[in-house]
Amino acid sequence: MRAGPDRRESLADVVADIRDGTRLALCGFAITRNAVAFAHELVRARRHRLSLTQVIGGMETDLLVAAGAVDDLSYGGGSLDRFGPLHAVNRAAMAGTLRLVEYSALALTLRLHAGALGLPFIATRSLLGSDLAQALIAGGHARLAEDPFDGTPCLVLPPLRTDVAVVHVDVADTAGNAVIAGPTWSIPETVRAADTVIVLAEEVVDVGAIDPSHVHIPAALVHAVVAAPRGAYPTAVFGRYDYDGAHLRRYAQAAADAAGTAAYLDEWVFGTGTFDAFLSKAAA
Amino acid sequence: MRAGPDRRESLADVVADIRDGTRLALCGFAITRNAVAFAHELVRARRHRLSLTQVIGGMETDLLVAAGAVDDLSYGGGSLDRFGPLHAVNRAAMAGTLRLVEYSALALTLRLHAGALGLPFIATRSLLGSDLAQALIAGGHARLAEDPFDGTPCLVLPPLRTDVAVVHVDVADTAGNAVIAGPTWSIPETVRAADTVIVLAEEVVDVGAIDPSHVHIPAALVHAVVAAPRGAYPTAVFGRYDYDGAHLRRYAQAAADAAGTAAYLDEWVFGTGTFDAFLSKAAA
Amino acid sequence: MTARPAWTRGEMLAVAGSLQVRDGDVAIVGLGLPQVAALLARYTHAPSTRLLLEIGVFEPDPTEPAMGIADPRMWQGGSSFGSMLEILGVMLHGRRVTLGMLGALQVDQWGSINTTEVVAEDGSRRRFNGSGGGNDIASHAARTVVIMSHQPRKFARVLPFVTSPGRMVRGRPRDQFGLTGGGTCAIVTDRAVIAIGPQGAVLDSVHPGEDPDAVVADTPIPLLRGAPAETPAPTAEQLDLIRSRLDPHGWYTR
Amino acid sequence: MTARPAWTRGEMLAVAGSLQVRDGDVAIVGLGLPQVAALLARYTHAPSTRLLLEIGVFEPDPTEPAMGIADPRMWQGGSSFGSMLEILGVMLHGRRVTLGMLGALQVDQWGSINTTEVVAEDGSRRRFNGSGGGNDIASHAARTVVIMSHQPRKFARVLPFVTSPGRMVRGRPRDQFGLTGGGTCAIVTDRAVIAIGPQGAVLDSVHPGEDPDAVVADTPIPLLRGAPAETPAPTAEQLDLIRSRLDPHGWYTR
Repeated sequence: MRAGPDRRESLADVVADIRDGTRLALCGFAITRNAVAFAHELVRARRHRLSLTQVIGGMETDLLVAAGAVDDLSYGGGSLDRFGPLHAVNRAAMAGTLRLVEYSALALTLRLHAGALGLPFIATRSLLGSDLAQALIAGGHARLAEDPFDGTPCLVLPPLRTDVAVVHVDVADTAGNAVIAGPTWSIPETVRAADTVIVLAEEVVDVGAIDPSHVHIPAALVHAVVAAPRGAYPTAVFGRYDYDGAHLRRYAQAAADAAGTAAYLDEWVFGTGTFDAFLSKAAA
Repeated sequence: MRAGPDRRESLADVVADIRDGTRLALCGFAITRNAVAFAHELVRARRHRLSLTQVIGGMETDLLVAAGAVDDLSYGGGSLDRFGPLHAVNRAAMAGTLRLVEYSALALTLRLHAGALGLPFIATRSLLGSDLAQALIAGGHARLAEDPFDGTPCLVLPPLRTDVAVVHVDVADTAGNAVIAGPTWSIPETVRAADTVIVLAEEVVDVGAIDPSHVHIPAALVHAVVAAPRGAYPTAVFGRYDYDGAHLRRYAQAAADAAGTAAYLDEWVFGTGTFDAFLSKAAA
Repeated sequence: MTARPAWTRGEMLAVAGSLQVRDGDVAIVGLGLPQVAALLARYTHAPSTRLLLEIGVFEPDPTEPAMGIADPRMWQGGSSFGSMLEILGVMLHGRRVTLGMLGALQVDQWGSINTTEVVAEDGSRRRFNGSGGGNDIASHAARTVVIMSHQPRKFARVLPFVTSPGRMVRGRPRDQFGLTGGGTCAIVTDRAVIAIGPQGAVLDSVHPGEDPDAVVADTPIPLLRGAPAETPAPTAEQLDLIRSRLDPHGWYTR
Repeated sequence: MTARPAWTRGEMLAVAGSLQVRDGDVAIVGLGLPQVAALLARYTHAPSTRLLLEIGVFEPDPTEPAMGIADPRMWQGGSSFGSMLEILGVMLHGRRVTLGMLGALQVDQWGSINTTEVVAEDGSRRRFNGSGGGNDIASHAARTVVIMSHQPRKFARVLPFVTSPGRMVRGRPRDQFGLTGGGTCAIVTDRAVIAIGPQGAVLDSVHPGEDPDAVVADTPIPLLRGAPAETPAPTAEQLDLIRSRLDPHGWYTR
């Protein structure tokens, strides 16, 4: 095995490369494996007009929307599980400052899958008859069609690609081969549908240290590897650390109104300055 | 973790359940990971009129066709790599005793993927302009279509499902969770597109012995687990045993004409009676 | 006078929900009470039920209560881990799922589900969590069971938003839309079990101590009262499982 | 009189093929000489080439010669292992592959490839291995290079079977069919390099010691002779790599 290119970068460097208006995809799911370190850095860099795609929204999603970084969000729903809804997302959508494009979880995953595979489009029997389908068709994001072989009705969706996908993994080698423990929800499709993939890893190891049969994200797709130990805190990483229920509850309570949200961002994101400082403050 | 159902069966039992006319999918690729033990048993059981699907044909394919077990074969091509072509397949196709439906490797994989996912159909830009497409369209296996979003031409394929898929894996637990080392080509799509999955395994282990993050075929899809150590011989199993070049060459030479093929089957399949006896004879 | 029951409304709901599970079901369950009900079924009358979680877990066997689908506690003991495309795609869209169990913000008389937004009496809208895998499950599972608390505002003749289709949508049978699953077959609440059949909603059973007429009065959708049975009361075994193992903190059932 | 060259025709073919690889290419290679040529490029002028094998291997780094794509020797040192859908789907159909290198039974003047069946002079047909990933590679790679021995019967104005499309098919430019890749840009043989451009086949270079007119005479397709260059002769380094590492038994190059 060859050493492969060294794709390690700092969090600051990868965030510096993300411009206003970027089509960004995130890979967290509710209260698990959120790229919180990345979201904090992006909020501090005051990026705007992001077009966000995420199959199931979570804390990272809500933080970016809370900070006013996001113009539109394509998602399949989201929450903080029992800790609460995505208050910032819901409030911005109601206020009209966030354009929501809503799918079922599978339908959005299929759009990303089609984007990943370069399929011209993809057909499904999800969403049929629902108001989700009505809204997607009205927005040009889906069409009713007939199965060309048996004439039955179905829904066709265009492929979806994004500029950058950010994913928090367990282990990555310096070339970008990445491993995820536990379930992977729509991470495979989300990263494969992006032009640029940024991997945040609990552990960064040498090339050769990962069994090539266990790789979830091949290095050929990865553009940057960022060491981010505990970078998903306060969300959980399976087998490594639990979510911090007290902090999630604190966030969910703060995010219930605009003033509380601003105060949370001031105290915990802007006020900490770095993710390490955030971790220290949260542990205090 | 619960013990899970015990799905272990003997090779004779699983073959007894396969009837004439079964839509069978195989998972070998040229000279690697062929279910040779299964193919031998099926030949000895004198099954007929099988409808075979295999993304890349190999020795198992040629053996079944050589024995007259197969009426039609949907494949994306195949060979014994440098040891030779699939003589029996080519000869039967030329003689008209085997109906061939030919795809590219990706196009057939996509049909199986659509079958696995229950998609109404799947669209691709492979095959366009080729005589493969012409033949598939004429046979009702594909249609030209327009991308409903941008009007560009593409090919649409119906989903493909089979009755039974047989796959040779490295390790399976008694419930059917199975692991494959090395590349997996179209095995994931082939097994997921089958109503019944039969796993032949080099090693059968207790439930709990396999890391659930490393499972390639979940037990929920599997109907039978058969212990088949060296069951892919004379083809290779990555990390376990090499192909036997001398035996593959012997087969390829014998299969070059009908008489040699019959003699090979008599000596090595019918004459051995069991796969263990075949292995002993081959090792002698 | 009725004696104070020996169980909570939430416990009754979990038990009534669990009775909808048939042994051998391949079941996808949503966040919350559906998780408790499905696990309860597996530990009692339906031991060969295979549970799936949309996040990518096959056959979890959790030993601790979880805060939702994304809580790794819920994945413990999983037979294998995979992707959402594996669960919602191969298993569900591929028609291998016999039962979906979902929560709901609101339902209509055909079992269509709203989890997207509600409209208050003053016309203001309030957004909720959206579909997740809910629409997919209701679209493709052979049977879908809705599990929710029994509040009049949770029933609506016309939903403000149809997130997930029931047996009829916009006055048309679901199969006319191309949907593959059977649709909602039951709405299980903490007061009753409402069956959804070809003729619409039927009061199938009321829970011990409930008056059918009172239930109908608090269910503002077309609902055939008929002669409902009494839902079997929770057994000591069921209550013990809920209290000692499935929901010891009472997050869902108290 | 020409001095006997210090290399075989197969070695010359491998070297000429390798020169088609540009540093940074993401390349899918077929069985046989394409494997040797691509690895040779990576070990010489194109070290950052990323190789992919349709069977599901990323960036193999084999230390032994292999009998084909399905020979596990060819997968050794792979950076990661995945599926065919990952290689031919995500990487290739998803337009991330810049170069495909394929063998051919026959080609036409637009670089279309036949690997399915040939028709003998007596009209009898003979079947070969079919497409495998060949059609997919020729359909979607930004550039496709054909590598084959130079025999007149391997060139045909009208192929008996178009397995994989070239720059034009049935008289129409490939993009009219919806194909995404650029199509065949070169046919590299053991005598010459034939470029396929908008005007068709052009004799781009002849290998050392070859007479352009003789090459044209043995290439029965429309072929613009022009003033071909001489293909660079194999270097000592290239020959040493082929003989000591890539093809020590001479399976492909002797």
